Amino acid sequence: MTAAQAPSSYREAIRESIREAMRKDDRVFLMGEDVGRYGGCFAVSKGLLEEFGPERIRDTPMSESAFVGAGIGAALGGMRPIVEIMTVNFSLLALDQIMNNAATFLHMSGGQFNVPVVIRMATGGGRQVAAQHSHSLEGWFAHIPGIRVLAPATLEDARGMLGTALEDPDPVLIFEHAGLYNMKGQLPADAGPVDIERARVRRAGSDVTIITYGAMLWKSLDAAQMLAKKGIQAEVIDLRTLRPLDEATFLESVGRTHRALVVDEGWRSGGISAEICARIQEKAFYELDAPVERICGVEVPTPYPKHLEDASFPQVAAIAAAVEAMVPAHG
Amino acid sequence: MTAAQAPSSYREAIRESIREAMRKDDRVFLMGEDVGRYGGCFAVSKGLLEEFGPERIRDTPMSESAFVGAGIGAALGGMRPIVEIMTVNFSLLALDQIMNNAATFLHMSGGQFNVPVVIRMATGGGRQVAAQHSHSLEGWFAHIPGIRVLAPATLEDARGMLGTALEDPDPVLIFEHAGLYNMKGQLPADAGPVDIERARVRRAGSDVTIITYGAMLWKSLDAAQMLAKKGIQAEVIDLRTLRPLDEATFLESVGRTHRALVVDEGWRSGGISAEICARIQEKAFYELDAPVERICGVEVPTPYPKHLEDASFPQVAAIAAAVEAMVPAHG
Amino acid sequence: MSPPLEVQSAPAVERTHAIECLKQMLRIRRLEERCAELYTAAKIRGFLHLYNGEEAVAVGVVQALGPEDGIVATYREHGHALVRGIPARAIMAELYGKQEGCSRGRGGSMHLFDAKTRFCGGNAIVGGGLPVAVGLALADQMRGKTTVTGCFFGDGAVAEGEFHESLNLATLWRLPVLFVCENNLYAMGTRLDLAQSATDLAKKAAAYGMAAEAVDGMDVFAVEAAAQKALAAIRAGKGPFFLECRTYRFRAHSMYDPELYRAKAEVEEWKKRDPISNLESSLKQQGAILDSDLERLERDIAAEIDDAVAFAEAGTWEPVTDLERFVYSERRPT
Amino acid sequence: MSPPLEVQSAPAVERTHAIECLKQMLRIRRLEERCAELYTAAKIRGFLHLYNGEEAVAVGVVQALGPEDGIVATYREHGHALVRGIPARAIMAELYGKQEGCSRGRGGSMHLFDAKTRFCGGNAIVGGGLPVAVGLALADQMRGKTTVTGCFFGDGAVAEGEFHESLNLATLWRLPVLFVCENNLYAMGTRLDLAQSATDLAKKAAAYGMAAEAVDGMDVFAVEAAAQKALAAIRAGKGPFFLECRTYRFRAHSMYDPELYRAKAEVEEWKKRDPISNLESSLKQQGAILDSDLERLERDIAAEIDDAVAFAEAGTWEPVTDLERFVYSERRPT
Ligand SMILES: Cc1ncc(C[n+]2csc(CCOP(=O)(O)OP(=O)(O)O)c2C)c(N)n1
Ligand SMILES: Cc1ncc(C[n+]2csc(CCOP(=O)(O)OP(=O)(O)O)c2C)c(N)n1
Ligand SMILES: [Mg+2]
Ligand SMILES: [Mg+2]
Repeated sequence: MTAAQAPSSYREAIRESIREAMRKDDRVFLMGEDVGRYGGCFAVSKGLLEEFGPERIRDTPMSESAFVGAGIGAALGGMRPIVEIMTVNFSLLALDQIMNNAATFLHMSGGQFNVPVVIRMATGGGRQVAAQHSHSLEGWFAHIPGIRVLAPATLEDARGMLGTALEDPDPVLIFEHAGLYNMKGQLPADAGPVDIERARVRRAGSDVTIITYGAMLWKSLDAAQMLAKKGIQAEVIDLRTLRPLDEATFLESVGRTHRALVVDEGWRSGGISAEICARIQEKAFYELDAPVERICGVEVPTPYPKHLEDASFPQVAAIAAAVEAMVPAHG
Repeated sequence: MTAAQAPSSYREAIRESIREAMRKDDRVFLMGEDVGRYGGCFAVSKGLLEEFGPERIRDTPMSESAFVGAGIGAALGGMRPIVEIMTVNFSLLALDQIMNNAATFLHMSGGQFNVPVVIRMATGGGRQVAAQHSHSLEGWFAHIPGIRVLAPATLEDARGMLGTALEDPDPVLIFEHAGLYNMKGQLPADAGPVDIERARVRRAGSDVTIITYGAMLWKSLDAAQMLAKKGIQAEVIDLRTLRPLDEATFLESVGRTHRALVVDEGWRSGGISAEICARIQEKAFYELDAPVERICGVEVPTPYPKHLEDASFPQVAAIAAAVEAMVPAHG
Repeated sequence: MSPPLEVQSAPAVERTHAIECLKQMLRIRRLEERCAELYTAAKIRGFLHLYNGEEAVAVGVVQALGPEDGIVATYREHGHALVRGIPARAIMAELYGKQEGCSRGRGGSMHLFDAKTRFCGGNAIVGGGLPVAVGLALADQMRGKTTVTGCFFGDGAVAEGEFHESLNLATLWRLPVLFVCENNLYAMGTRLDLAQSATDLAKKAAAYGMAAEAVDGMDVFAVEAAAQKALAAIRAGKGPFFLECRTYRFRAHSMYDPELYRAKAEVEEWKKRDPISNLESSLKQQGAILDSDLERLERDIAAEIDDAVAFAEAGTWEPVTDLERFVYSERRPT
Repeated sequence: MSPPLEVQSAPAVERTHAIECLKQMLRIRRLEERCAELYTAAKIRGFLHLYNGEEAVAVGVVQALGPEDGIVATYREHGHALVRGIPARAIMAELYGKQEGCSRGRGGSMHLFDAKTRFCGGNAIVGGGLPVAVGLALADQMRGKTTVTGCFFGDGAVAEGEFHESLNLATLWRLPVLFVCENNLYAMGTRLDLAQSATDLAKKAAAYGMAAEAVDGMDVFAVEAAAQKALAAIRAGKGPFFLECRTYRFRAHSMYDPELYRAKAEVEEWKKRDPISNLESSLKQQGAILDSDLERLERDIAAEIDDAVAFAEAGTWEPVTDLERFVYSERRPT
């Protein structure tokens, strides 16, 4: 770490990015349930109401469809809205607006109406909030042509992705993992926008490629560390952007390691993990020494008790074990 | 065809299955937009209002969330509702009810409350109805644990799946392809329930396995016929049930043919096609002589003009060409 | 169901303006009659929803809007687009799916778009346009403009959750939206009283604290006067306004509809209130228009439509290689 | 915002019934106070939403329901479950996540379920329970029963589209639903007047043509009387009824809430209207209850809760091998 680094957290990094965007461009505003007076359900926007006032930090009624649609309309009208949906669990109520309006207007209008809206929401489980509050549905959104889907896993990305997203002429969805908000770390004082085009190799390795994103990045890195003690060098790739997928980065890696494991908190069948498996076998089939494996969420509505919840999500030991089973005997 | 066969259509087959179910069990009723007086937006329920009356053939207001949720509640209350959502395009408005209520109640309640609701809807494109009306989202629903997802492609299945679904203690979604309603054929006079557990080999072949469902079955069979003229024998599998997937049937086939092509009208990235690729390479990797390929919908909001719409969906020639490129030179 | 309103007394209307209104309604009517023929001839495909009988609503409201105002419409929007100033040529080419169409041919009948006139689309998800209209108005409000967004939707949309959420949000934030409910008594085959527990839709809107009024949607001047009053209130900062226009569609819901759900006699009864023939007779009676004027009008309109059809016929197909354009914007930040 | 109602005159209440009401409210209060402690002790995890201050609503309404009636509740449903007759043991074990819990431990605080008492769940999607309640009532109606579904939700839910769709459908079909709006003036940190353009919620419901009434939710007898009246009307076939109970939550929204959005003084003002201490004083004043009675009551309740906690502590974890049970039903057609 250099001297120019300052302590921060995932939550604060996002808050800073909102603050910076709002200072820089008065077309930017934040709207969502409890973003103002309450300070945001995850305290992301705490303090912003005081700085920017209720015109630009807008508490909305509980009307996911209306305020997401209003964000789309405001973007058409020349603003640069940041719409916060508290969590992905409630995004289903706004999915029609995202799918049928945000994602289609540009194409349906023959290129006339682009929709520069940014929609942020928390995703993921692991906090014992049970079946209706633990979804990981970013893979669904990654199925929709016309939108971009981002998933910051690091402080740097939490800080930098929003600014880049706001420059984008098209709808961008940002999935912040609820389990990461408290993650602490250091950020350069001048941290700013980051690219949203490329995946990133978070750990170099030669024996196997682990492909993941969001909170699972950290479990994968922990597993890689365990594996290193056993002499297995796992390369860990953070996808960062789920749509469009940067396949070049993971295909290149698999070309070197010849083995791949996808780690995804979402349900297995029909998850984003399936797409990654499909792409690798389609485009690097002859590089593969073994099938691409997946460690995913177990296909159950998430149970409340910790031991069952833990069992329903990918854990470090399971990731490490899966890699060990894939990689030939080593010493 | 035996003498006991009678002419029918996909539409009539479904109508007959509803009629039979309603005659047999007075807990069964049909509810949805325009199912009664209008006769159903695809004329599926034409005539049923006259036979069963407005109590059991219920026209609803345009309130997808409320009437789908009401179907869930009515199922909890001991009825056997058939809820019709006009098309999958509007199902997004009811997705919260399906995901967070229908699919979770049994698990969240520790096994106490099962939800025997059947939800039918039309899916698919190909009728020049443009970007908001041409979705194929059954793959999304196939991601949800707790529900079953059916996709009848034949008259027999259109006739038989509903009855079986109504016997099921859990939520079943049936996706009827809008392009098939006019399909004509013969049905045995005593046609009735069919199994909903297994995929079916619709054409035997030894060179390649084409895995598909719904309207794409017919394009795949046409392609197989073209290929046969060139000496390539394609086996064509109709998945029939998208959740849970009957992987045994397609894995067995791939074990014989060593090559597989998935044909899916839905968008490619993150579609159900990806899951099938993933499963095959996971479980039959060493059987594969080539990567599993996909022919899918192009990732664009569906355009209106016929030439562009055609270009955005899988077509017979493209399916045949993909197979030809996969299968080694033949004579 | 509430009884149709008495024809409201409209402010004295200038003769030239009256004729202009007649002309606009006739342009819609004749254009759509041609559309129906072209549909039968398979030149137009997909869904086609005609507006016959309801022309007074689009003409009355759209004429009252200013050039900077925005419009969000439904799949039944040919009339609105035409009155708004999208050339008949561009509309017809769109219905043909030609790239000279106002949406480059990609949208078709249900998705007419035009940036120049802030025509933000026909929307084919019932209720789906309302939140977008609220957002457009929010942008205008935040940018300090006095523009208004005109948002059209049918009686069926009133049952959708998005109606409720949008009306509440617009009223809560006092946004400049003119909500225009085209109450034609049916949502496809579902009669209003089979869809709504309370059928007085203006009253429903008033329950949000929004200014609301019902008007005879078969009388173009009544609609126009009400729209002008509403727009003045909105521009004065009084928040959104709900205008229920009581009207009727003379033809089927779409080209597929066998109309099992309503009696022929009911349709005939309403046809007596045809906004076009009634205005014609009234103008003729008052001597404001002669048969020869009318003939000329019809000839001009026929010429315009012939020209539009010729334009559409001569139009070109977007190359298939362009299919994937406009999924994302072509100009991206560097 | 509308001013709190004057305490309504309730029908003369029997002494034993009054004491029973007090006891039920106290059971909820004490149970939840213990929950808060257990949350701090990390015995209970996830989200925990307490009902302190609102007990009169659950007690007044649930007592008025019959044994065959159904209930659909929210994530703030401990009180409803307890009064409905789910044993404190089963509730506490559920909050611990033990398989002896009323949902086998799988649901936790937000998802108490009990088939025996037709308690169809706490639902954690705001507004998500309303359509389900409508459907339950539809089933009852179609099966010729005279049972009613009691559906609880907060003021926040009123802004959701599902509220609108459900109220319309229930009224249109005259379904036996008692909609109970627990208006505690806030949805998390959003005050009613910042969420609703019109804050008189009962009036909003009346706009659907539904019978509707607002009642002092801090007065258990007023709530009970209103619920009884409403239920009688519903059972007589008059369709659904909307009961707005004006109440207040004394504690945070959930265990994570720093309560930045409201003044301490406002909370203190409302605490003067505590339904429990007010009923206690009134009963004492009237000599209907002695300090010793009260002490015994508290002792009994403490014992019940101690027992519940001991039961939960002694409860067992469902084996991990059972994780995938109950995704689908175990008995399937053959
Ligand atoms: C959300 C949704 N549900 C269903 C449909 C199918 N549909 C198209 S138009 C229509 C009726 C709409 O009626 P109304 O709003 O009164 O408009 P009108 O057609 O009478 O102008 C229906 C049910 C749809 N497009 N969107
Ligand atoms: C659809 C949806 N959006 C957002 C949330 C997050 N959330 C949980 S409770 C709540 C406030 C609900 O307020 P209200 O309905 O008044 O009930 P109260 O908590 O006051 O009892 C919010 C916003 C949710 N659970 N569901
Ligand atoms: Mg209508
Ligand atoms: Mg509240």
